[in-house]
Formats: sequence, structure tokens, C-alpha cells
Amino acid sequence: MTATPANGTSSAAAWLKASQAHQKLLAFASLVVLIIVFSLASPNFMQMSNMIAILQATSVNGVLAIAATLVIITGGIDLSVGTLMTFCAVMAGVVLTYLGMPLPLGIAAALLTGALSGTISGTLIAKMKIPPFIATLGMMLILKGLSLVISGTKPIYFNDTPSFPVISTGSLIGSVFPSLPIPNGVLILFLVAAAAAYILGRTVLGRYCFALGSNEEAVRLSGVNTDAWKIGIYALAGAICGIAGLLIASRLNSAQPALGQGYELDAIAAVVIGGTSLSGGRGTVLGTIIGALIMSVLLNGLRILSVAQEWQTVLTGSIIIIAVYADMMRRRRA
Amino acid sequence: MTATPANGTSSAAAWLKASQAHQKLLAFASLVVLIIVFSLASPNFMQMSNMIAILQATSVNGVLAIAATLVIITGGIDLSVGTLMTFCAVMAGVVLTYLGMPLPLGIAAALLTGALSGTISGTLIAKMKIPPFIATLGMMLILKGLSLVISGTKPIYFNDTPSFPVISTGSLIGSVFPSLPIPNGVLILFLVAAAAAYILGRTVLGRYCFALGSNEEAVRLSGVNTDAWKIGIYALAGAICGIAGLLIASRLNSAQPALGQGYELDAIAAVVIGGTSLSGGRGTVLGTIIGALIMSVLLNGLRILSVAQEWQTVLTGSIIIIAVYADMMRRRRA
Amino acid sequence: QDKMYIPLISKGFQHQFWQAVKAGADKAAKEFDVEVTFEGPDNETMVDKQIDMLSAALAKKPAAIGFAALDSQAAIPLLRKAQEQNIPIIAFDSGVDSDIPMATAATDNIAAAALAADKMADLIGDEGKVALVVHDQTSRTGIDRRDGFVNRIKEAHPKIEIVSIQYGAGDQLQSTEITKSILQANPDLKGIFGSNEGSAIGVVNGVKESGRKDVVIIGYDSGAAQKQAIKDGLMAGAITQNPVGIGYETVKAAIAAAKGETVEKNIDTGFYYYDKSNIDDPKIAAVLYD
Amino acid sequence: MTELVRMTGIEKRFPGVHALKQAQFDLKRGEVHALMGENGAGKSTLMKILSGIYRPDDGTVEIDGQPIELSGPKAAQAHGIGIIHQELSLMNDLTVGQNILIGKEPRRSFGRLDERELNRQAGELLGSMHMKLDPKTIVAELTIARQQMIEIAKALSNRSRILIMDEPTAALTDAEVSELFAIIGRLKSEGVGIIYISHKMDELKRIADRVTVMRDGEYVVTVEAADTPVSTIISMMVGRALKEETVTIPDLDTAETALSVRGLNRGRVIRDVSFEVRHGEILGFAGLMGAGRTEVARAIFGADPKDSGEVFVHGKPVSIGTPKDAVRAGIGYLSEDRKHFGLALGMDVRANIAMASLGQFTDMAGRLDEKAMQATANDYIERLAIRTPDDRQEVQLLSGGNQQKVVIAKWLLRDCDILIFDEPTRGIDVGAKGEIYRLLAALAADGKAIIVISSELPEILRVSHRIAVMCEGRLTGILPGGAGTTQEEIMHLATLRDAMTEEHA
Ligand SMILES: Nc1ncnc2c1ncn2[C@@H]1O[C@H](COP(=O)(O)OP(=O)(O)OP(=O)(O)O)[C@@H](O)[C@H]1O
Ligand SMILES: Nc1ncnc2c1ncn2[C@@H]1O[C@H](COP(=O)(O)OP(=O)(O)OP(=O)(O)O)[C@@H](O)[C@H]1O
Ligand SMILES: O[C@@H]1[C@@H](O)[C@H](O)OC[C@H]1O
Ligand SMILES: [Mg+2]
Ligand SMILES: [Mg+2]
Repeated sequence: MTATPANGTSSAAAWLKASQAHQKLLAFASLVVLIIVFSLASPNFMQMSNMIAILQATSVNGVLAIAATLVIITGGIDLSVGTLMTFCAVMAGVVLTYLGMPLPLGIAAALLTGALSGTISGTLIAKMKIPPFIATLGMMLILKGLSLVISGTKPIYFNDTPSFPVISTGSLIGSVFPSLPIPNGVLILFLVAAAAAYILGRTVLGRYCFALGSNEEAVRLSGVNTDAWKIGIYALAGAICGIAGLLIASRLNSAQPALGQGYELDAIAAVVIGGTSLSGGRGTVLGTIIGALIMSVLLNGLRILSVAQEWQTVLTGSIIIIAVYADMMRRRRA
Repeated sequence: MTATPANGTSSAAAWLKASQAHQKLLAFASLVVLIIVFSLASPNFMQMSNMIAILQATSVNGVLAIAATLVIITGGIDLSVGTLMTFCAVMAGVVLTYLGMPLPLGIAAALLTGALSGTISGTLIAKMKIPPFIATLGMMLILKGLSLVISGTKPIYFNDTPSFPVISTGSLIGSVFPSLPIPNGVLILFLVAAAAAYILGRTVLGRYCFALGSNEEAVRLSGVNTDAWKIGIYALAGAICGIAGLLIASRLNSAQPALGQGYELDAIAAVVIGGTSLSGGRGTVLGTIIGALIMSVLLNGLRILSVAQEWQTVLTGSIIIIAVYADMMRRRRA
Repeated sequence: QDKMYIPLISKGFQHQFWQAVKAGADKAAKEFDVEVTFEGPDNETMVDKQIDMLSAALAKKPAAIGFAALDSQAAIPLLRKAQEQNIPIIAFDSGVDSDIPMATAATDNIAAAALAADKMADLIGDEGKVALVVHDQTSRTGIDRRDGFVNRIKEAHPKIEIVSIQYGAGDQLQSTEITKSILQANPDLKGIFGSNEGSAIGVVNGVKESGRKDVVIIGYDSGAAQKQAIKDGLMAGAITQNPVGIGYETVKAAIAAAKGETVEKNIDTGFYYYDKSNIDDPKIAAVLYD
Repeated sequence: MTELVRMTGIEKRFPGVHALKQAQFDLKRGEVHALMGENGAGKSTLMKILSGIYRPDDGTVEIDGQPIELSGPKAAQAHGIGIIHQELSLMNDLTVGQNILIGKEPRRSFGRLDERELNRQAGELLGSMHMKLDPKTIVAELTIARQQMIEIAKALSNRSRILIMDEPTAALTDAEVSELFAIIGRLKSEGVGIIYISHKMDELKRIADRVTVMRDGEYVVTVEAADTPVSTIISMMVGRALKEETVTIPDLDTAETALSVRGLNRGRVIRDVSFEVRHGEILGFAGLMGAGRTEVARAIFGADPKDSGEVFVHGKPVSIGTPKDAVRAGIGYLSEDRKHFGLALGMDVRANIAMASLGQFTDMAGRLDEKAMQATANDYIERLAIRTPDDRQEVQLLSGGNQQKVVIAKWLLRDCDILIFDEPTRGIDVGAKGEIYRLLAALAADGKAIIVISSELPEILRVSHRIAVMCEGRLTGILPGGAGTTQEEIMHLATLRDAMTEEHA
């Protein structure tokens, strides 16, 4: 007998809890299927260099998606992640190239800019009660414009900071294990994911993410300063966008002020494909990473197969629907 | 003693009901303020031809936003409105230009394509329980790809159907009142708005829109075939996107297959600026139209003032936030 | 007040190319003491947004308008309206299929891309596999550059095989990923053509990240990164237009037209192929931008 | 000695509703002070003021003789005021332990949570309430009864000096009620003052020291519970005397069978349930919490899938896969959880009453007849004495009991032949309860077949013509209604566990 009716829980729910490890393994299913299919379809797919390319292609979207995950779990949304990333990159460029300061200050500039912008979004939402969609839509546009203004509508190159590209494209792991030249960008993605998962699962901030998304009013009635926590969560998400800004700038060895809009949709899509509900209260970082990987594997695989671009789009749309559906079926059966 | 938020919202809610006419008038406030400011700032703004240009610029986004309003009131979301619009335009192009059929068939093709696509989205959501965000994200990509495939990645021109541009750019009103050359596109926007408002306020379908958004399970347990109604609502929204497709195609005298992505964000923004909640259960078409007008007035006004484009973006973002905030303050005070 | 006002409605705004056009226009504005504004939609699919910009420009009763049409036909009703109001139109960048514009300051993209194809053929020994990373699948410049390149290869270089044409929206990151996939799928690829600045830089990045050194890259447009890549030998060479000249000539022609002077119908702003050898040549350096 | 709490001259107006008129209330240390009144009398509103959720328009609140200003829930908590809300306010996606200790999570350095300690504390608290429940269970998976117990645990974890309980037992069965009362006794002895709101009159005698009665937002009287007969309190509440009624059982020998259920099974929660209801009959369903009554009702109604079993309506087999099929077959189901399954809270009274019957108000073109809906809604507002400014009031602004009446009105309007009422009087005041019992009897007299699920045995005995009793998913027996049957007999069947089956499974 596995179920515990005395507990008042259904057997399915009990199973879910009893075997969370099992569950998490299975969540890879759609991803694994995709990888197998592409491997069979093209010998060029399943190669170390391509696997690394896929991971690297996931890094920026993955980090943005982690930021979006935090906010979405609170029941909010952040449309500004893409342009905030760019704005942080531009600020790093200003500090490193225009002001000629040393690398750590550039990194700090990106992170602080992100946290500050997140604080503003969070304040608009928590204190001024502006719906998250509007507040972050407004911020998206403001940051997009400011990136252009501050950069003078041109890319800022990091030529004076030769170590800058190393942030994303160097390989710390590769320097230790030469056969595993995983770029730092990927390492950073996984570090950010681990940190975010830890924060969500093990800290008060994470707890309030879920609690706010689940029933904000109940949390407030429990005497918790919900506004402050919410602002904190948006600020953290903003700082994570700052990391994404560093990653992309380092990869392109430049802050491209015009880039960024549209990235929010990819990030949110990864979150939702990963099983986090847009209505808040539930979600996992692992799911988000899998969601982001599904998206990059798909794109990479279809490109390697030289599928015509218009059909790539059709297939991507279809496979996203199918993957999510399959995932839901699997959970329902379970 | 000042009102607490809880008290504030409830009194606002009742007040809302008590004086709906009054309310509707006031809802224009942000819009009116914008118009006054721009009129004072530039003599070129407040001119018949420019007012018409603004309305014309609102027509496509307005119609898409109405489609999005229906879906959002049910508690769903439709990311496919933009690319569906394009797909419907392309289908009209196929029927009118490639197959050389008469105009009414082209119109029917656009509307049917929209309704069919909406039915598919609705089925994915209602029957297969795929979250609306994913289902319509998938549809967005599928339709985007299909538009390119079917059109052969090039615009389809309506040169064989000389009356086609009249749908949007002709002026029925102008032919009766020559001093009021309001283009048909604008007329169609208002007709669609009136019809949608009627449907929402006066028909069973509209009632179920609100009811599904308010508490879908309670509606299902009332013995209502919620799935069927939901599919119906998505189908209707799809058909409205078909109208938007006709409007844009007629305005551009061509079906532009690559256009459309990104338009969903503008449409959803208009809906939310107009006071409809993304969590469903409440919303008005009038609000949406005002939201769409706020967006076009803003853009047009800033252009007329020759504000630099990067600053236009910054200002647009700021004013959207301020307008929504002002609107909320107004309601709270009330 | 009474300064002559000339809005330029372009196809884009954020790209360096467009910023260079704007710089040329601003230069002319200063020189001839007129007021110029410059605007364009976020990307080259937004035909209707461009039309809205054109309407707003018309409402300002300008002396003349510079216009780079995303889709010529779609803009014709508004161009007619301009004509009725006696506002002269000057087409720029890629021309307008209509006789309304008084003058056109544009690049022949087909010919320019064909030149890129010939250079590519030269550099890879007239045989082998090449690929294209194009900035747009449906815009005029995207189509012309793709077709200009592809057709030239087909006509004149039968031993060259085009294995892949993909579109990266001129986004550097997307173009990087595309390039890496293309290289992954075609390890024996010899060359890649990137059809505008963002695409070309993306190709350079992608090739670099794939650790390949033997791929011939031909780009389009300039910009600091592309110039550097050529100097560093990462990119073999690129086509450049004369964006500053386009902006400048457009405004100059607009002023003339507004004053009722006759203007030359076709202002050829030219294009050039540049590489390590001639990048510092003053004639070339003058048309490159940072 | 000064009172713990003294509220005087409290005024509160909502748009269209003057909820509190010069209301007053006081509370002493170590007493249970019951606050009584009809639905919508203003009890919850007064308590929301005391707990800092609403601000009064006028009046003073004193704690320990000191006038205080309650700026919010946090300020109230700081004054030692805790509240168990009438409407559940839990975080459904969180676990039991996380809910109980929300805002008071045991922490380690750097904002890290000590989850083990959290679960230990929560487990201890649950243990002290004699609840066998794993603190790691997700709240959404619990029945509302258990959720209600979590609310109680959450309030207890605050160690408040002043504890407000707004209808804590509405969803509880007798065993849990006894448990709660034991807890209340303990708190009392520790000097905690408890404000207790309930519509269950029998509870008064068991725990209340004093009783304050409110009517229409006004203070009526405060009396000693021990000296005052319940009937007096009731008449002070409703403004008139209510007479005790008992069930009269009609002769149903010739009546046709309306609904017959055979061999219904669903997992372990419904095991081989078969029964019949006749036209004109009220079949009561008794059982302990979790006995499976709600599950049976939902399975019949098509709200949940069933593993096996047949349903016959008027002797003909019907296949019911969705609630729509059930309603078409003439079966209506009023859920025990009005908030989640009964009401569209953001919509108005009119729309909610019409929700199951929109077809009635729709013409060929799909247009709704608002006039007719309004007339109907007003009719039910009057018949059920629903307290609302008008039929356009949003349901979420009604008092709990009045919300329940709206759900009842919805199903009365739908006019099904077979009606299943799951805890129909949850949160409803005594006067209105009597009204609903009479209504059920009238519906039965009209030839309808009625199933009433109730966790209150007096209610089961008051309304049922026959009484079905369930235990652990099985129907353990059917007893006759009326004076012949005792609570003990029902309890015997309700605890008749099937050891054989248990082992077999
Ligand atoms: N936020 C609100 N807005 C408008 N009216 C309200 C609001 N809250 C309560 N009311 C109204 O105030 C009156 C008192 O409600 P309250 O909830 O205090 O009643 P109650 O005595 O607790 O009733 P019940 O026993 O049914 O729970 C009711 O008429 C109710 O509809
Ligand atoms: N949503 C749910 N998720 C998990 N288990 C549930 C759920 N609802 C009910 N159960 C379980 O199903 C069994 C039957 O519960 P049900 O609600 O039918 O009992 P009931 O007799 O109606 O009692 P109650 O008085 O609690 O309504 C119990 O073991 C209960 O814990
Ligand atoms: O037409 C433009 C082209 O000339 C430039 O090279 O890149 C962007 C294009 O839009
Ligand atoms: Mg109450
Ligand atoms: Mg029950």
C-alpha cells in the first residue's frame, strides 16, 4: 500500500512526492527524445563540439530565463529581461571602455545596474500597484531607449579590456580537463542555476517567491512585509539579467545597444516549457534549464539538418506544443 | 483615517458600478491629457488629417487588441494574434491573387482561416489542456512559418483586385460627409468594437468569457460545456484577427508574410493599459480601444514633435507607466 | 522657425548602417541649414509601422521627404498624397518602384552582392561549398543581396555549391549560432557570405568560436568590428556602400527639389569591395563608418 | 482589571452597505466570548477591524485600556491579536508546515531556512492538535476540513493573547470540533481571550462564557452563556422566536425511483457504493470527514471520472462523463466548497444565480435577457433573504453565509429532478438554516429526489427521510429517518471499518 488516505492526500500526489528524483529524471524525456531524433538524423549532431555549441547557445537565454522564473513564480512577469540585459552590457561598456576602469568595476556596474532596475520595477509593482505586465513593459521600452542614448546608438567595444571575452568564451574547465572545453559562459549558466535553485528551495527569499505567487493576500495577512520581499525578488532577477548582459557582451566583445527586445519571449517560453505556471506559486529552475535546452537543441538540430528556415519555424512551434503536451501526459499518467 | 487598500478597492468596485457612464467618460482622462499636451506643443497635431492618421494607425492594433481582450477575459492569452493576422492576409492573397477569385471569397478566406486557427488553439487549450501561453506561442510560430511557406516568402500584391484597398483606405463616411473623410479601416475598427462589446455584454458567449475567467471550475460544475465555449471564444478571436488581416493587407495593398511577430505584444499592451486584468474575469472593449488609442497618440505625437527616436522609446515606456498609474489613482480616489 | 524641414523615413534606425546614413543627413542639414529628422521601424518586416511614420511626417508639412521604402507598392497611396500636396519625395537606400520620387540615392544591391560572389569564388578557388547568412528573408535588401550572390554563383561559378542559406535578422548572436550550426553540418565548408553588418560579425564570431581558421568570410557594410576583422585577417573582405553619402545626397537632393530646382534622377552612391589591401585607401576609408 | 479588548462606537460603511453602526464589543482575559448574529450582521467585519484588515470609519479600539491605532495586520499581530479567517486564506502551493509558519520561518544565517526545524515545529503543533498529518503535504491536496485545521494551527503558532475564530468549525466534523474545543480550553487556562463566531448553536453551551449578539450591524446585547437559554439568544439574533421543527417522513411506498446508483467505484475513496433515491425523498448522507461522500457525489455528477459503476435516472441507464451530462439528465450538485467550485466570485449575484440556467435566458441569437435574469435574481434574493445591496453586487463582497445562499439559489433555479446538496448550510445562520430545511422539504414534496450530505448529525436527523452512512469509501448502512434513529446508531456505522478489505488492499 503506497497511498496515505489518512493524510488526506491522493495517491498520485503521494507518489509525486515519494519519487521526486525519479520525476526530475523523467522531465528530461522530451529533451532526450529530441536529442535522439537529431542524432539519428545527422551524424554531425551528436559531437562534443556541437554539444558545447548548444550549451553555449543556451547560456544567455538560460540565464535570462532563470531571472524570469523567479518573477513568474511570484505570479508576476518580467518583459524587461532582454532590454535590461542590453542596458547592463552597455553600462559595463561605459565603465570599462568610456571610463577606462578595471574589469571588476565593469562587472559590478552590470550587476548593480540590473539590481537597480529590478528594484525600480519591483517598486512600481509592489508599492505603486502597477500590474507587472505594464510596469515591465514600460521598463522594457525605457531601458531600450536608454541603451541607445547612453551608448550613442553605437556598439561599445571592449578592446581596452582584453580579458573581457574570457568571461564567456574562455574555458576554466577546459584548462583543467583539456578534453572538456566547456566555455565559461556555460559554467556561469550552471552556477547561476544552482544558486537560484538554492535560493528558491532553501532561503526565506525563495519561500516568499512561492508564497507570494500562491496567495499574496494570505502572506500579507500573516504580517509579512510582502512589498519589500517582492522588490527584493525583482532586484535579484535584475541582477541576474546583469549577468546575462555580461555574458552576451563578452561573447560579442561589445555591448550592442540595439539588441535585446524579443529575448523576453524566448526567456518566458523556456520558463513555461519547463513547467512553471504563469499564474505563480510553482516552478523549478531545473525545469527552466530544460526548457531553454529544448529550445536550443531544436534550433540547432533543425539548422544542422538544413531545414528551410520557414519550416524551421513551423516545426519549432509544433514541437514546443508536442513536448509540453507529452510532458503533461506523462505527469498525468504518473 | 485614510482608507486601507482593501477598503479602497472595494469601495472603488462599487463606485465603478454605481456610475458606469461617469466612469467611462473619466477613463479617457489619460488619453485626453495626452491629446491636450500634444495639441499645445505642436499646431500640426490637432488637425483633421492627423487625427485620421492616428485613427488609421490604431485600426489594426485596435482590432487585434479586441481579439486579445476576449481571450484575456477568459483568463487565457493569445500570442498568435499578430502572425495569425498575417496568415489570414496571406490566405486572402492566395484566394484573390493566386487563384484569382472574387473579393467576397477572399474576405471569407481570411475570416475562415482566422476562425479555424482559433478553433485549433482553443482545442489545444480546452481539450488537450495545454497552457494558453504555450499553445498560442506554438501557433504563433507555426503560422509565421506557414505564411512564409504559402506565400513563397514574398509579398502577395492585390493588383488584380482593384477594390481591395478600399476595404481599409476608402471612406464610406467621407462619401456621405465630405468633410469627414474617415477611412473605412477606422469604421471597421469601431464596428468590430461595437460588436465585441455587444457580445461581451449581452450574449451567452460573452457571459461565459467572464465566467470562465472568473472561475472555470465553478462554471463546469454548473453543467456548462466549458470546453466548447472556450473553443468558441478562441475561434471568434481568430476570426477577428482575420478582419485585422484584411485591414492590414488592404492598407498595404499586399500581404506581407514576414510581418506580424511582435504585434501580439502591442495588442496585449493595449488590452492591459485599457484596464483588463491578465488574470481574467474582467475587462472592457472600450478600455481596450482607449488603450490602443493611447499608444498611437503617443507615438504620433512624439513623432510630430520630432523627438529623437531613442527618446521616443524612453518616453513611450514612461508615459505608459504613468498613464496606468494615474488611471489607478483616479479609480482608487473615486 | 522657417528653416526648411526634411524628414527621412528609413528602413531601420538602430543599425550602424542607418546611423551612418543619419550622420550623412545631419552633415547636409548643417551645411545647408535645414532641419532633418531620421526615423525607421525596429525591423524590416514592419511595413505598416513605416507607413504610420510616413503619415506622421506628412502631417508635419515638410518641404520634402526622404524615403527608404520597405515595400514600394505598399507606400504608393501615401506617396501620391505627398505628390498632391507638392511635397517632393527622394528615395534612398534601395529605391522605390514608382515614378513619384524625384530622385533616388541608392545602392545596386544585386550588383554589389554579385561582386561579393565573384570575390568569394576567387578566394576559394572557384569550387567547393559556400553558405549565406542573410539578414532578412523578405526585405528588399535581403532578397537582392541573397539573389545577387546566388545567381551570380550559379551563372559564373558552376563548381561552387551553395549548401545553406539561413536568416539571422541581422542579430549578431543569432547569426553566430547559425554560423556554428552551418559549420557543424558542413565541415568542409569553404566560405560564408554575411549580408549586412550584424550578419557579417555574427559569421566572424561563429567561425571563431568553432575554432576554424580556413573559412573565407565575405561581409557587407562596415562598422568598427568588421573593419577590425578585416585588418586581423578573420574576414577576407566586404562590400561597402556609401551610407554617409546616401544620407548626404538624399538631403541635398531634397533641398533642391523643394526649391523647385531640377535634380538628377539617379544619384549613384556606389559600392566598393574592400579588404586588407585597400582598407586604408582614402577613397575607401571615406565611405567606411565605425 | 481592565478588559483585554474594548471596542466602542465602531462605524463601518461599504458602498451601499452600512455594515457596522455604533458597534461595540469587549473581551476579558481567559474567556471565550461568542459573537452571534445572522448572516451579514457584521461579525466578520467587526473582527477584521480588530485584526487590522479594515480601518473603522469611526470608533475606538482599546487594548489593555490603551486606545490603539491598528494600521495593518502586522500591527495587530504586534498587539498579540491573531485571527482565523472565515474564508480560508492559505497558500495552496505550499506545504502544511510552510503555511503554518509563514512569516515565522526558523532561519539560519544569510536568510537560509531551517526546513527541518520548520517541519519539526509544525509537526509538534499538529501533534498537540492530535492531527495525523505530514507537515510536508501540499495544502492544495487537502480537503477543506483539513485546510481549516491548518488555519487554526497557523493562528495558534502566533501564540496570540487575543485569538479571533471566525466560524472555525464550519467545515469540521464532530471529532475535530472536540479537538478544537480542547485546544480552546487549554488556551483559556493560559489567559488567552478568545472571540468565537459560529452559527452552530449547540457549541455555545459547550465553550462560551459570554455571548454578544449583533443584528444589522448594531450591538444588541451581551449575556452570560450559562444563564441564557439558546432559544433566547436565537430570538435576539433574528428578532423573533423560532420554533423547533422535526422531520415528517412522507409515505414513499408508491413513489418511483428517481436515481439509482450501482456498484460505484473510484480508487480507494469509493468502494462499491449502491443506493437509490425516490421522487419526493430526502436521503441524508452521514459519515466522518473523508468518508467519501463528496467523492460519491462528484462521481455521480461527472465532476470526477469513475472506475466503474452505473447510474440510472428514472430507471434508465445514463452515461455521465461530464457535469453537463449530469445536468442534462436532471441532476444538480451543490458543492461543499463554494469558493472554488460554487461561485464566480468576481461576478455579481445575478450572474451567479443564472450561471447554471443561462439557456433559459437566451434567445435564438444568443442574446441574454437581463431583465428576466434580474427579476429571477431578485425573486431568490427575497425568498432566501440574501443580504445584498442589490443583484449587481459582486458575490465576493457578500458575507460568507449569503454567498452560500447564492449557490443554493443557482441550483434551485436550475430546477433539477435530482439535487445533491453537499453541506448546504455551511456558514448559514440558524434562522436561514430553518428556511433551507423547509425549502428542502418543499422541494421533496414537489417530487424532487434530494441527497443531502452533511457532517452535522443534528442536521442529518432534522432533514433526512432515510440516512445513508459511509465509512472509508463504503456505504456501511442505510437507516430510517425520523425520531427512531439516534446519533449513536449513525456513529456506529460511520466507524465501521472493514478490516478485511483493508488487509486485502
Ligand atoms: N468589502 C466589502 N464591501 C462591501 N460590502 C461588504 C464588504 N464586506 C462585507 N460587506 C457587507 O457588510 C455586511 C456585513 O458582513 P460580514 O461579513 O461582517 O457579516 P457576518 O456577520 O460575518 O456574516 P456571515 O455570518 O454570513 O459570515 C454584509 O452585508 C456584507 O455584504
Ligand atoms: N482534492 C483531493 N485531493 C486528494 N485527496 C482528496 C481530495 N478530496 C478528497 N480527497 C480524499 O478523498 C477521500 C474522500 O473525501 P471526501 O471529501 O469525499 O469525504 P467526505 O465524506 O465528503 O468528507 P468531507 O466532510 O471532508 O467532505 C478522503 O480520503 C479525502 O482525503
Ligand atoms: O538596407 C539596409 C542595408 O543597406 C544595410 O546594409 O543593412 C541593413 C539594411 O536594412
Ligand atoms: Mg462572517
Ligand atoms: Mg465532503
